[in-house]
Amino acid sequence: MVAIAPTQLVYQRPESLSDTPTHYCPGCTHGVAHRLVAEVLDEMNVRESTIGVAPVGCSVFAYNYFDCDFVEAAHGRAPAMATGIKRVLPDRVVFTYQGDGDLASIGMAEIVHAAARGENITVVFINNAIYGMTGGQMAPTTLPGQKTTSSPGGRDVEQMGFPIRMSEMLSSLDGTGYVVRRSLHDPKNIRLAKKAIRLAFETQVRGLGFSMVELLSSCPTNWGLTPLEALRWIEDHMVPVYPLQDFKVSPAVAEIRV
Amino acid sequence: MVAIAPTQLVYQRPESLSDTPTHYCPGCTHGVAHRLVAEVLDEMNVRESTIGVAPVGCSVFAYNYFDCDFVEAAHGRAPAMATGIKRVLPDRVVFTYQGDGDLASIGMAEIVHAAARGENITVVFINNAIYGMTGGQMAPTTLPGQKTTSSPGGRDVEQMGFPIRMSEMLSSLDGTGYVVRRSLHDPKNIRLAKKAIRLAFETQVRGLGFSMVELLSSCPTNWGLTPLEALRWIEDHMVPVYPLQDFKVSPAVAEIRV
Amino acid sequence: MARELWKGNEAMAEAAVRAGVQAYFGYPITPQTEVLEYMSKRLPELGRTFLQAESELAAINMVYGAACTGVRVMSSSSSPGVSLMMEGMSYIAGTEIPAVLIDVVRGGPGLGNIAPSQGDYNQIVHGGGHGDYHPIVLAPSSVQEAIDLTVLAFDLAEKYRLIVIVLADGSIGQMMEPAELPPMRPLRTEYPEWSVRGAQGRERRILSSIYIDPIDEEVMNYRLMRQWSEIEANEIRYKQYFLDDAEYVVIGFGTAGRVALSAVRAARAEGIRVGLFRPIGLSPFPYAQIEALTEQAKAILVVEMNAGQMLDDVLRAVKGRVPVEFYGRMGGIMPFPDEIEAEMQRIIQVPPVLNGDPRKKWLQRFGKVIHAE
Amino acid sequence: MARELWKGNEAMAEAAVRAGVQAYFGYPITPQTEVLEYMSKRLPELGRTFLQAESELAAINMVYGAACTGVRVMSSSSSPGVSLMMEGMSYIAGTEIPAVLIDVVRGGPGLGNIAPSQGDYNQIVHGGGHGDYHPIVLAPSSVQEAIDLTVLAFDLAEKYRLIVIVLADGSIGQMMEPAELPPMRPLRTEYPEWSVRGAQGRERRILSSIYIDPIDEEVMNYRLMRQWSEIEANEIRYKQYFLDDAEYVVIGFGTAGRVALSAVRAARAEGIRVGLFRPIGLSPFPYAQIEALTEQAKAILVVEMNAGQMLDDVLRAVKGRVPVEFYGRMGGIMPFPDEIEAEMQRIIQVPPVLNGDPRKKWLQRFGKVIHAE
Amino acid sequence: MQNEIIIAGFGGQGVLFAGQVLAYAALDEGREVTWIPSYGPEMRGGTANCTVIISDEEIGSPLVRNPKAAIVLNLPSLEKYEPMITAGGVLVANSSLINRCPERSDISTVFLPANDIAESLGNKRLMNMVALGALLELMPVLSIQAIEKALDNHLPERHKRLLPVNYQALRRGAEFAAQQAVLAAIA
Amino acid sequence: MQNEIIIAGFGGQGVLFAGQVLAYAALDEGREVTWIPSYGPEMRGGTANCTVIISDEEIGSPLVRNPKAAIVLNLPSLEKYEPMITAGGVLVANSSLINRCPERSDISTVFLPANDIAESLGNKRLMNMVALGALLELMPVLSIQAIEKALDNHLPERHKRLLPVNYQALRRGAEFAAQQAVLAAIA
Amino acid sequence: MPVKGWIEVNPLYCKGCELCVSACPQDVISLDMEHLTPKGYHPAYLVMDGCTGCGICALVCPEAALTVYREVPQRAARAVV
Amino acid sequence: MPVKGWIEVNPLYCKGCELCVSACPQDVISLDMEHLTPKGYHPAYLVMDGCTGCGICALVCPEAALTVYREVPQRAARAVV
Ligand SMILES: Cc1ncc(C[n+]2csc(CCOP(=O)(O)OP(=O)(O)O)c2C)c(N)n1
Ligand SMILES: Cc1ncc(C[n+]2csc(CCOP(=O)(O)OP(=O)(O)O)c2C)c(N)n1
Ligand code: SF4
Ligand code: SF4
Ligand code: SF4
Ligand code: SF4
Repeated sequence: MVAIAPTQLVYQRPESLSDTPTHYCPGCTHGVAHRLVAEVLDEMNVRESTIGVAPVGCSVFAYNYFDCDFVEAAHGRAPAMATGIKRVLPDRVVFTYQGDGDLASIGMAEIVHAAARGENITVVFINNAIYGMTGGQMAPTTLPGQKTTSSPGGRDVEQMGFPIRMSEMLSSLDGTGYVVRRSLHDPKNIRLAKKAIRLAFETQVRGLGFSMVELLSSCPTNWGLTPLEALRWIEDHMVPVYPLQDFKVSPAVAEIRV
Repeated sequence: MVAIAPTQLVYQRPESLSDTPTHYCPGCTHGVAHRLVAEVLDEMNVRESTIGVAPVGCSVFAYNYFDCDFVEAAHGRAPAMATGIKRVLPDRVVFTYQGDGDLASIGMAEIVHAAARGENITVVFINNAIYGMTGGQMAPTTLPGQKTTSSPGGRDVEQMGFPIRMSEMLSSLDGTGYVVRRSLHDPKNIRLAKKAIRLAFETQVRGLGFSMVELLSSCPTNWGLTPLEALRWIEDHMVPVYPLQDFKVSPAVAEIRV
Repeated sequence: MARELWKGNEAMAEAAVRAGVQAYFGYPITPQTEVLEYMSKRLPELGRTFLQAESELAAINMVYGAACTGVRVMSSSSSPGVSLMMEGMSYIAGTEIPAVLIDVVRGGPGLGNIAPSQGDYNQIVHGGGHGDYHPIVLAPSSVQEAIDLTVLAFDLAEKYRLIVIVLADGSIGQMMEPAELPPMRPLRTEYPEWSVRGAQGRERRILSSIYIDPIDEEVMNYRLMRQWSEIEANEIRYKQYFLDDAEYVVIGFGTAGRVALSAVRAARAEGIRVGLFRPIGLSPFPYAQIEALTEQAKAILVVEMNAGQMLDDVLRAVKGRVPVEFYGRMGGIMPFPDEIEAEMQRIIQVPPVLNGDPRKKWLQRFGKVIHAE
Repeated sequence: MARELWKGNEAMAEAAVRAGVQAYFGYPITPQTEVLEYMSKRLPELGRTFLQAESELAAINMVYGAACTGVRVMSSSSSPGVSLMMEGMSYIAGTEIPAVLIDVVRGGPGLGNIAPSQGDYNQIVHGGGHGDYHPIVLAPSSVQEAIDLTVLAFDLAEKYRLIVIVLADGSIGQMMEPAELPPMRPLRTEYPEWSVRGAQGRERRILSSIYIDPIDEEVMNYRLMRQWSEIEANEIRYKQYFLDDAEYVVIGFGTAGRVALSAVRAARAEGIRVGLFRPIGLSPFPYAQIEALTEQAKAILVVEMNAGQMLDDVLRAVKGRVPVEFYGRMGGIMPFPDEIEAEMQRIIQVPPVLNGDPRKKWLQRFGKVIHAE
Repeated sequence: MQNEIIIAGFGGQGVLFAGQVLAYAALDEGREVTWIPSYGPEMRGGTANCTVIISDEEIGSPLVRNPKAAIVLNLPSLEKYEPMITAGGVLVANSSLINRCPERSDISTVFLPANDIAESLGNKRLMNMVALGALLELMPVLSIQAIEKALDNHLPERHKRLLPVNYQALRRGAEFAAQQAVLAAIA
Repeated sequence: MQNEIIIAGFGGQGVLFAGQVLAYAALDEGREVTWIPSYGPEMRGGTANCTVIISDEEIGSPLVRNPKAAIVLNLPSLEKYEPMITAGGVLVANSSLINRCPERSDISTVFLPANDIAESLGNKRLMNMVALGALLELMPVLSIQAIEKALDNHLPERHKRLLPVNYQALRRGAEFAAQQAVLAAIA
Repeated sequence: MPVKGWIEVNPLYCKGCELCVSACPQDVISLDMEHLTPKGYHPAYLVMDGCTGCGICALVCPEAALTVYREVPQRAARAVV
Repeated sequence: MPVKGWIEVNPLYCKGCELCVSACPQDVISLDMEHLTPKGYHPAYLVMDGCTGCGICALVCPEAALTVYREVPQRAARAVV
């Protein structure tokens, strides 16, 4: 008889993902963000006590892809809805998953106040510099000069305003415990993004205040690029405008070891 | 016949104030803020080209007290309304006058986006740490521990959130040209406040972007203090939490000489 | 419990507490603010959730979130604030979860003023956000009724998984009257099978108002409409005064209804055979009951604190069978009983005709009343 | 100008441009986004104002501000976005200034879906924010009509100083049809005597919706109501098809109306004497015209892409004189002509009775149509 | 049998509280009662008023155009409400702040220096109780005792020590009204 | 006289554009026409379709349950629309992506390898024009020339250079359909 | 010898808040308990000589109720004339 | 001698976006032009030997379509067993 070399499982689809295939365009890094969140829920073993809040945006169907309880918020109001849930169920893990139109445009008041209140929720903020679901209009995060279907001549900052750096802005609020920006454009950054997501959820379970991870993400479809080109575009054009940094790590959070 | 010593007019009521007496409580520094704005409109000789936007709050009737064109906005939406006006009349001077509930609570999205867009408007922001008109409920700017009719036990920051420092937060946005905080609690600070208001309007007429002057102001009625005590309270309790500083003076604005 | 003197707003707040409200989210606005202020003191005492939201828009979405967990939750506001809740209300309806809202109506449109009004009837009863759904709407005319209907609101909201709105007005909110509160109900410890509280040892649950395939949306809409037919059958509420032998019928809800009661009493004292029909439930609306009144009534007088919003629903019920006349005060003015009595006298002296639009006729007369011309 | 193939949304946008719209403020939402996208390209070319607002809430308040300066200004959105505009609309009404809004309705309630629907009828025609006021509402059924009504909307808004809403649906917005655009009108150079543009050598002007004293608010409300009576007299719009000898009448607006037209033609081809009444103005509503139809009609069939919202207004007009039946599709589904024709056949075979609620009867039948039970 | 009383004056003169005391007393006596205030910002500086209706049956309108009685603590209130009172009704006017006499002869009137009497009791905030006492003398819808009981039951703890002087105020008002009535009779 | 055509396939197969070309041609010919697409996110990845109605009088419903003709470029579309076509109608199916034959015998059918023909022309995106050509052969609601004129008038400038090959595609489709018809006749 | 100044208080606006009273460096302003303004407040007034016309009262007045004058010292006067 | 590894691609999820293809350090993944997934995409697959089971493909895969295995070197193996 022949000796069979024992094998080891290096990676498999996380349990916290349901087995529904996503509707995202091929190569869209929304999927990577989903996967990382699911891996963290697995590692922290909180899937059964987690409630997710989906936004209105391409990730509107996020609730189909995670294997935990989920609600679907009105456009921009996810932080308010999450607040309502967390206030009556303080021992549950509550997170919102929001795009840049949802969080930084129509939902500005709700995210700022959730942060200022130090709501003990975690926000996964997908910054893809565009409105994906509605077909590529300008977002508050659209880069200067970037052409979109509602800034056909390119974003003229004098007329259409300047990109809003949400992480920088929110980190000025006392209620925030952990606010950082990461990117999903290559393996190294994906690893860092996952660490950050883990820390954000740890911040919440320890009751250390509002936590948010802003993720630079791709929209190949509306950027008119291939998935690979889109990753390059993040690196070449978005990272310079949206530096990958820790903007707020409260002392208590800094002590967390995972 | 006797020689009469010639006399000199040291101060008189500014022309840009109408002759309607205000409805403000005795000693409320809303009135001082009104007066300073009116003096600046006089000095810059822009009364006839100025359009004011009144908020919903104790200053809801501001339009009665200024002798210039005025509109009355929905609660918190003054910056949006001002944007609508300024965009079609770019050569007019457009300012909003807003309280802390109006600007920092319900109107958060509109003020942040007006600032991010670099809307060429001037915002006079009255921070009195409370909702005056509705009878003294908690504002986003209410101090930690401060008792209000909706935080009867004092503001518990863990439950009700932390004071929001609007000037600090907005100054992180690229669209802002001039963002400072001043106070109305004594002659020296009133003089500094007026200088700031002047500079804010100068910023606008030069098209240098969004300008805002945050003014620490009294609410003797809802603080339950005499007008004089209320001024002390600003100095002793508000100034430490809301430092009187320049948070954003764009290079171009820094060069303005008046 | 003994009768005590209660201010309407505080009475409704305490009634909600007794009914087991677990969380309140709201924003100050006159003439409703006492509800929020009362809750800010009372709920923390009881270890329940009070939060002053950054706006009505946030408040209704916080209510939406909390309601998804299966607890009893509410907000309260007044006209402009309620307008900001329309999207959220539509989402709650589309998600088929229970919630309670108190609207203490003030004069409008726009910022208007803070005086008592019934100008939100259309927005609350007929409008109320986009899409096909109906909220249940209850209109108290006294502090006691405000208490009873607030408690009922929570029960109905839960029974039918929809929004129930208590439509009061500034005078109900600000008035003090003797009233009795129900005993304190225990908070629920078991939660509905749809509630989202974490998938502990069970399949995950999703609460959403999306039905991206119109086929599914239509089935959902159909479900809502079937349920609404059931509600129309079971949840009609009204009160009748002196109607047995009435030849003339006054119809008014809430404060307008109780003011009309004084007028009807005065007219009865003069031997006029007039009665009062006061709808308590505005949605569903007592169409059948009003239609039935057309068999005894020579004429119907509708009285409202608006420009005739419920009037249209009364006209639908009356089907042109008897003359309908209208008398309203607008913009925050409460009618005095003598105004309504005068209208009755007028109707008796000059019997009204069937044709013509009651609102237009009223406007003709009304110009003089307010010296607008 | 020659006929060209236009997509409804872009046609309405260009029509607004031709009508002299000076500024557009809006926010993306399917199925309306092409209006915004078109404006983002077109208006800057012309040196006019386009701004993508941070939300519909901001957009309507930007419109409010711009409207105060006396220029022609508009926004556009779809159901959930329109719900967020309710407070702003009430303020605009309370300030008595002109503004135009296009609502390209989608399936609801809540997030629902993006398919064509008429589910906003109640919110737009009857609801529409707090307080006593009415917007003028125009409902196109083709791209050409969408163009014509958009232009008309600006003229009416200005004439009466109120909000005019063009109530379209997803299919009107997305469909392409040949249509002709009006010539470009010059932008206005003179501004109304109420407009706020700086008190240059004149008394200051104030635009506000506050009337803190109910007496004043009532006078203002009265003014609005008097004006509305005038509008009810002057601004009734509808189109009639094959009605001269019709024994059966179908009533439907917008897309439902044009689908009904196909059904009516088919029925006529089979010799059935049926006609179509298509309201174009939904507010004010053609009550008198519909009441008049009861003299010739054996029965009326109301067809909508909702659960029977206009139906209630038809019932008010019909006053129970002839049987009314209802057929609706909900949640974003467009009926096919054959469904409506089948309903007509049914009505002819089994003449409907007067009593009973048409909506309930429909629900009974409809359950089978969608296999919901 | 229904009695309507309007109490009006400057904000801060305690008109709302005086009305509430009446309402509490009526409640304790098992009567039907409504109390409805003017509310909102116009109270700031401006005038305040409340309407109290006491009845034996369910009360309809909480407002009436023509009340049976009115307590007016300042001039604007006198001018607004004197003409409204039903014939045979009662008017209590505060001569301390009103520099002209009431005019109507078809109602019984007390014109008393409420502030001065209150100050003589060492606390001018008691003027509302003085006026209330005077009203009840002319319109015994409730007994002074009932009002005292109401005060006892409903005055916030921190003010309980003021009970005796509140009683005094009521009685002084009543006495003054009684005397004036006598004088009126003699004259 | 009204003709309804449904064109359906994967997003990206150019079904919406093919419909628009038909509509433009109808417009240029002075006919009444409506073009209505399926719209929204479901287009992402999923299938797209549009309905074109060409008529001589004002068009009522822009949608019909039973169209006179259908062009189906993938299997799901075949399954959805084949049963819908009115008897005597026309079906054009893309055999390049559909691995089963159409079943109905009461309609005239063309089963043509649109992708392959297009690729043979050097550009597989032309498959929609190939199919359109085939349709018009069996249902001459508009002439090929009219379509060519429409392409000429409405193809965006940057694509004008592709006009000739588009014409070719139309004709190749038409020819294929003609042959198949002949074969069918013989068989 | 200090400049001589004086103030006028407009009773239409003054609400007797006393902010000018406490702000006045010369301590020469106080409320007039003898009179009531149309709005029912005791207005501020100059109780005694000593006003230098520094204008600080006007600076703190929330109602813009104050007008401040100053006698021009002779030298300056010429300049003025 | 490098560790030996391999991947499984779940055709239910793979959308042929090629991100794994370009991320693979060993360059051993490519799209399978012979097959279509149920959703109509060409799925990724292992074209040749050389996969070390590093898992980078799985790290970049937006669809979590990949499972990665590795043969345990004998020493380690004992540890595992
Ligand atoms: C009130 C409201 N306004 C607008 C919309 C339309 N809408 C849906 S998603 C979206 C923006 C999505 O962009 P983003 O948040 O950046 O997410 P992405 O799609 O890019 O992931 C908009 C405007 C809506 N559904 N509701
Ligand atoms: C939509 C809406 N919500 C609430 C209100 C009630 N309201 C009026 S003013 C106000 C707050 C005023 O406080 P602030 O802005 O701080 O101004 P202040 O009165 O203190 O000067 C509120 C909540 C309203 N008018 N409209
Ligand atoms: S549109 Fe953009 S953001 Fe949306 S799924 Fe496609 S690639 Fe992702
Ligand atoms: S309530 Fe406060 S803020 Fe308002 S006027 Fe009075 S003192 Fe000023
Ligand atoms: S500061 Fe002005 S308002 Fe106050 S007392 Fe002096 S003058 Fe009067
Ligand atoms: S990255 Fe994932 S989805 Fe993309 S090709 Fe590789 S396995 Fe398929």
